[in-house]
Amino acid sequence: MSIFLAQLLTGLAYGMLYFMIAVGLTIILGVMNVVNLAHGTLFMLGAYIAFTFINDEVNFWAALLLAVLLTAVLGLVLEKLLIKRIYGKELEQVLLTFGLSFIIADAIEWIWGTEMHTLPVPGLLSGSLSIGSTAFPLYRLFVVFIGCLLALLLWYLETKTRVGAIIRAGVDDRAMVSALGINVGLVFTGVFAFGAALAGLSGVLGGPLIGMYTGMDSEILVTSLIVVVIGGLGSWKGSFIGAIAIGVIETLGKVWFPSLSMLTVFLIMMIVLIIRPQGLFGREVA
Amino acid sequence: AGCAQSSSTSSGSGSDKGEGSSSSVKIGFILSQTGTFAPLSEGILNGFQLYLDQHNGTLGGKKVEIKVEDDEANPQVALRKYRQLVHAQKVDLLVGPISSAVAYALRDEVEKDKKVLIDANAAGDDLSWGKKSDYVYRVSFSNWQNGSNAAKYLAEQVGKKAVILAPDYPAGKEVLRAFKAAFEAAGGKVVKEIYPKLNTNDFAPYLQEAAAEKPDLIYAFFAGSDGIRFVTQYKEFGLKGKIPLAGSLEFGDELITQPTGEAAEGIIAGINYSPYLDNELNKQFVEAYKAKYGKLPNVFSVEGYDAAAMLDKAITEAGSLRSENLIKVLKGISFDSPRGPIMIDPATNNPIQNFYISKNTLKDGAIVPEVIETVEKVTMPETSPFE
Amino acid sequence: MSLLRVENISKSFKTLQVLRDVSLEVNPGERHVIIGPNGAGKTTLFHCITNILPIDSGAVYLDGKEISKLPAHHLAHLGMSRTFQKNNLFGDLTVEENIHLALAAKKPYRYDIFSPLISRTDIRKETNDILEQWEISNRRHVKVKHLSYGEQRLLEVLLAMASNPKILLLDEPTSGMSPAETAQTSEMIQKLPRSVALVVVEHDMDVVFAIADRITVLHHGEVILSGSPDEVRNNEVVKEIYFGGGAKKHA
Amino acid sequence: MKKLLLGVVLLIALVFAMPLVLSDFGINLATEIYIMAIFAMSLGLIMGYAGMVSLGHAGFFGIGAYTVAVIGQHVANTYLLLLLSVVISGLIALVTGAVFIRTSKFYFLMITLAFGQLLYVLFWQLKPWTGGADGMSVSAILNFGFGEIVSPNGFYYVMGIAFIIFYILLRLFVESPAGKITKGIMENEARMSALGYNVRVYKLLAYTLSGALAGLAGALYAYFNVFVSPDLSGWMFSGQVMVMVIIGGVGTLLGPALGASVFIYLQNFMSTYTERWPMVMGALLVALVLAGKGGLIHWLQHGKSLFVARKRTGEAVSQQPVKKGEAVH
Amino acid sequence: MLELQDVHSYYGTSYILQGVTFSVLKGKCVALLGRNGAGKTTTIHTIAGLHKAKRGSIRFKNRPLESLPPHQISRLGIGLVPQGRRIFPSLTVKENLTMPARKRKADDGGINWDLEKIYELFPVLKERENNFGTQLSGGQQQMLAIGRALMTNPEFLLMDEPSEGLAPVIIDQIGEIIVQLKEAGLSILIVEQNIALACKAADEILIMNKGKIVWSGSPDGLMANEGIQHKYLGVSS
Ligand SMILES: Nc1ncnc2c1ncn2[C@@H]1O[C@H](COP(=O)(O)OP(=O)(O)OP(=O)(O)O)[C@@H](O)[C@H]1O
Ligand SMILES: Nc1ncnc2c1ncn2[C@@H]1O[C@H](COP(=O)(O)OP(=O)(O)OP(=O)(O)O)[C@@H](O)[C@H]1O
Ligand SMILES: [Mg+2]
Ligand SMILES: [Mg+2]
Repeated sequence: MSIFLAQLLTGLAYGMLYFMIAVGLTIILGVMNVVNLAHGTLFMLGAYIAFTFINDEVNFWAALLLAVLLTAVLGLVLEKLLIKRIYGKELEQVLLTFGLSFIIADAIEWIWGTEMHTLPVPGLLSGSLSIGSTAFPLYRLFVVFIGCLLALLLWYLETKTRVGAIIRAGVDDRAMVSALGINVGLVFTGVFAFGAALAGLSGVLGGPLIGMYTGMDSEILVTSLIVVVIGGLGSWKGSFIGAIAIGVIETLGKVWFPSLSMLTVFLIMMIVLIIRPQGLFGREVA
Repeated sequence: AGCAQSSSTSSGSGSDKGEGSSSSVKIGFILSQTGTFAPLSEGILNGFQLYLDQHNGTLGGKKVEIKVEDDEANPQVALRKYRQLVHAQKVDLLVGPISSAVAYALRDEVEKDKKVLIDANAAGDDLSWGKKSDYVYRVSFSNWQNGSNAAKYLAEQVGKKAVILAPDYPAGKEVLRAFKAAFEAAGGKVVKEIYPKLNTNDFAPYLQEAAAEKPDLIYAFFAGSDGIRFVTQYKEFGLKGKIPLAGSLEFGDELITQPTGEAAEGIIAGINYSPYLDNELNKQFVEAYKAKYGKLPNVFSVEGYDAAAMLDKAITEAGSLRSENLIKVLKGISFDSPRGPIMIDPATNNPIQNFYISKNTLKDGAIVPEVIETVEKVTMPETSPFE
Repeated sequence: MSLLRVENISKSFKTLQVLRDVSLEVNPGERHVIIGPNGAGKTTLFHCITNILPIDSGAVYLDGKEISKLPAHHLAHLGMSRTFQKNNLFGDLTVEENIHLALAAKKPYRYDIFSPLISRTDIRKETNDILEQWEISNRRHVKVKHLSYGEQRLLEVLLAMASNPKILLLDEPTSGMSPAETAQTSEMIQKLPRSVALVVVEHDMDVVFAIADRITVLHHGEVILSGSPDEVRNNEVVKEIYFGGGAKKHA
Repeated sequence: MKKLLLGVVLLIALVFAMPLVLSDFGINLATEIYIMAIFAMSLGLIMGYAGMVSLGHAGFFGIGAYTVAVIGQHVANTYLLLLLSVVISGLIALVTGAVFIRTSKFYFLMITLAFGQLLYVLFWQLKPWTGGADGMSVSAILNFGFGEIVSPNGFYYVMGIAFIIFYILLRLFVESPAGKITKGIMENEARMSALGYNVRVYKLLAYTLSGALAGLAGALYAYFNVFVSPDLSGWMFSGQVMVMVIIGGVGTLLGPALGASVFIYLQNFMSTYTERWPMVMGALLVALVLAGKGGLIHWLQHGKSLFVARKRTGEAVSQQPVKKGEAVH
Repeated sequence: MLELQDVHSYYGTSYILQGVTFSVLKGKCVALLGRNGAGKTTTIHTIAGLHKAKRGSIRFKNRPLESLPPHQISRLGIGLVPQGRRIFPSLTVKENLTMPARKRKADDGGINWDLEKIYELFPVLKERENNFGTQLSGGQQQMLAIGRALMTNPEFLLMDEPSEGLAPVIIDQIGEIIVQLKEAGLSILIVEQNIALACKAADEILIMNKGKIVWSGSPDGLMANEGIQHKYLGVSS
């Protein structure tokens, strides 16, 4: 029993990690309708930036802040220079962001080399909680906490501010929104930068768990895409619930159907889409 | 400082005049420079280049020109790159791949084209058994060697009841089957085998499952980022210090112990190389490597270094670049390596080499694999014992 | 026997009931106009008849055959065709290609995957006939998205007509048209052969009274009146809920 | 029709002229490019003419390749093996497509990704038959009844001719009623169904054709490469072929073929010149998007139209349609 | 208040506005009539900044608008009710209204539009406030589009065919609303196909044909001039 509970908790924490990884993409893809294939690379970049600062004896939290800031700035620049030219053109987005991910990933390899690294768990959180006979690392509880915080933040932005509505309207009909007196360009730039910052943030927070290595970007990307799709485009709530579901099912699946573990997430996605072609919480397309 | 190096000619100018003339040798590398295998490729290239630097950019007295191609760890791409190197660039011989799948794909082609391939990393057992080729010589090690060497020591000194883990792919299965056979032959018992998928982010459920068996030890084979995560999470979930962890040579290698740091302490690994090995050649090698690249060499750097050393000797002895002459010399060739004496076993085309049972200890903040025992001349059986 | 029979259909969106027991009969060749305030449920009624929206209860019969559960593409083959309130065309294709697509729907070779569509003489001829009949031959190679609004509305009707339907449902064919185009369209609708029955939703009273044989008034999802144009024109309730002062000139 | 004929003649001339200028290796690469071009055209068909963007198309390629590799151990007849590849991959496309076409756009992309991954894992796990992750050698030998084809030139002509044949077949499909109707469905599905078309039948038809053709490309590839491994069905490969289609030009047939040749060529040679090839490749992709003509084939067409326009006297260059920055409907 | 001086504009190479000049005075309503494709919407878009003029000057309260982006033009106090409504399908009715909401800037005693006032004006919108924009009937969407423009509390309203698809009784209402708005101090430029409505609401009528203003005068003048009606508006007697 206790081992089952421990695994449930593990799954929950893992799901939250999924949510954190995917949340930036959820916003950019689901809400802004931009396919950002560079998401995984921005994730990776966040981790590497923090790594550099931490190696220079900067405190973990300060490094986190700096990494988030820098990825946000990069997101801002990318949007201003490139992304803004291709709103609404999905295939161009695929090509452009794919190209960007190549460039950024290779730059990372150039700057930081090919060796693998990890980020240290910040001292405060390096202990573990003992639950019955097993131990549960504090840092994972912290990830759960941050995941919830992010969800809360998104909920606030969506319901208590106009930003959510502006973005959705901007995707529907950009020109009309600007004719109503809203600087859509600015909002979109901001949102893209926010999405990039979230990618960077999850990179730093995921660093101690996943590590950093060449080629990780595509794994992160696929994972995030799956989370977004299962949840349903345009619904971060869907991503939240979808991510947790994946985390729990995958964790239990590792124990119950070990031979399927290569496929678990794909199977979950397939089943969800067969039953609900627009994802769990996706809006039906008009 | 520790940048990847350029892939162009190794030294000076004028190496391209007189192509195919016997005064120079063109070597094609097929490596995985992008993706998870990138650090391995970098190590191999660095080691090879270092050897060239130390020998005037020559092997067997011939100026060396190297061409490096990225196979993206994909046999299909590798085959295309192979054709390019052999048919368009007309390389004399090949040093290659990281991935065993790529090695198996190349194997038929080199047979057909009669090109010598020095296998600098791919560890698939069958390359020495069922798919052995006269044109493929492994300078690194095989999965069988990696899995079996520490088993006897572990069964006798650590415990009889083991849970074993490895990723669910051919190398993982091959290492564990070798371990299991040797471990049980030495009186141990494997009570559970666990195969997580390759690139598992979260080992927690597996660790919980393994711990539930209450084994005397856990033996694992995880390379790359999987290895780092496994070792870190082993500690995080409170298993470190509770159940002894042992593993294949990866667990004693810089590539993993450096990033994991203290979490890797106490792991017993059967390694074939460490920068701390106490021999003269190694000391020189480590010095030179550090001077050139600003970091410690790892097992892959040595593979590259040895590939060059072996070719140097082979070309000298063969006195020609013709494959027929080279393969005569390569069979049974022996040379000294920073990891100890090496001899290519003519029965398997696989190196006979020493392995070292070592325990990771923390010294001045760095993990050092302290050698406990040397297993001399680990030799692959001539045919597969598993059929 | 009536051609189209709508029997007591109801439709709700969640808690909002949009159609309540709506019944309707259309005879062959009849010009039947449906009017009613905005949001009365006219478009919804069209969607329900053509099974774009599933109905909650009731039934729809065409030629005595129940069609309420048939997929949209079957209806076209049974002789029912419609236009949409919002233009619903193939913007990136030319006028000619739009008409080709509409015509091919009933051709036996519509599943052919080898011989080029434009090598079919019948479809070329029929397309030419349509283009000439409506005097738009000079626009045949223009991409539809570059047509003016009025021309697009016209094409919308032509596509629906192309399959030679027995009954044609038009949803606000003249909305957004200038008086000139409206008059033309109204004329065109009147010129349609009597072999086609029409059900038209329209807010322009000139058009309504010019074409209607019979008018049904829908209000809050209910039929409040169905009768001759004169009956409707003089009905006090209709005046109040629908015509307002704007209908003075018709009254 | 005349245009098709002219195009085909040009293609034939190209295929037969190339060996005159190419080195041995060039011929080899061109052979591979023909196969990839067939594959890219098969994906281009559903992407550009049916609006279905698949990220699992390598799945069918893998099915075709493994059919030749696995069944080819017992069956020697080339015709039979090719037929089997087409039939098996077509059938699988038919069955899975019936489910997948319920989803649209991005969801379709992702469900096909899962499909490709499923096959990838299948080939990986069925080690006794497929050799697992280590892959397997192909023992079947290409023989159309005129003797075994083993020489690079032999392969070159076989694949070149296959490419032309399938280009013609696809061209015919695109111009056929079914092809035109499928394109109409891509533009406006609801309207097509109101016009009386059974929309799902056409989508499924296109998907099945495309899957079968991808399977055939895979089968040819197995003969050519004499080695197959699960990577043939991996999403990376699916992604690559998708990139080929996009850089070549969506909505055309030769575009994807052109994209395939450029992509393969770059992939092959870029790493020779620079270790930083991913960066160069990335920059090229970004530049292509910024240049904003939507695919290489349009550059060719643009070049051609400039040329033609210059030759015509006095006439103004044809009006470019104005592109509105509208969101997709 | 609003002044257009010799405005020319193009779509690609097609020459649409061919020198448009007119002005709208404060508190007045001007109606722009003309056939389909005459260039009315283009005029509106050019003022709102959604389409850039090639040549000519557009001034609002003596400030040039030509080089401003649409959102800044809107913020100067110009509201838009576009042709075809352009309701945001991903927003609910309520969000469609609150998203662009802005407080009134000018302190001229005019109405300060807010959600409540809009609901008062169009009660049906309140009933549907949680429906998505495009789940409304055509006419309801038109009301929403008007409400949405009012929520930006403009001083000047551009209305492009506000009566399209509305029932006669509602068209009457729209006419009354326009009069009300005018009384509240708004200036209005309205494009219409419904001549009756235009004449009822407007102080001045402009007729556009092929990108040029070909006639201007009072509503009564237009009503009296059947020739003009027939020639440019295609009204048959
Ligand atoms: N998908 C939907 N979800 C919820 N409510 C809807 C939906 N579609 C329509 N409605 C509501 O149903 C009612 C009837 O709408 P319908 O479009 O049928 O009206 P209509 O009679 O065609 O009006 P109009 O003349 O303005 O076009 C309206 O109140 C509308 O808000
Ligand atoms: N995006 C565009 N690209 C090319 N031509 C266009 C575009 N938009 C409009 N046009 C053309 O410009 C001309 C004027 O269009 P506009 O929309 O201004 O007319 P309008 O007077 O508003 O007509 P309506 O009464 O039909 O709304 C028309 O001939 C139209 O075809
Ligand atoms: Mg309606
Ligand atoms: Mg207009």
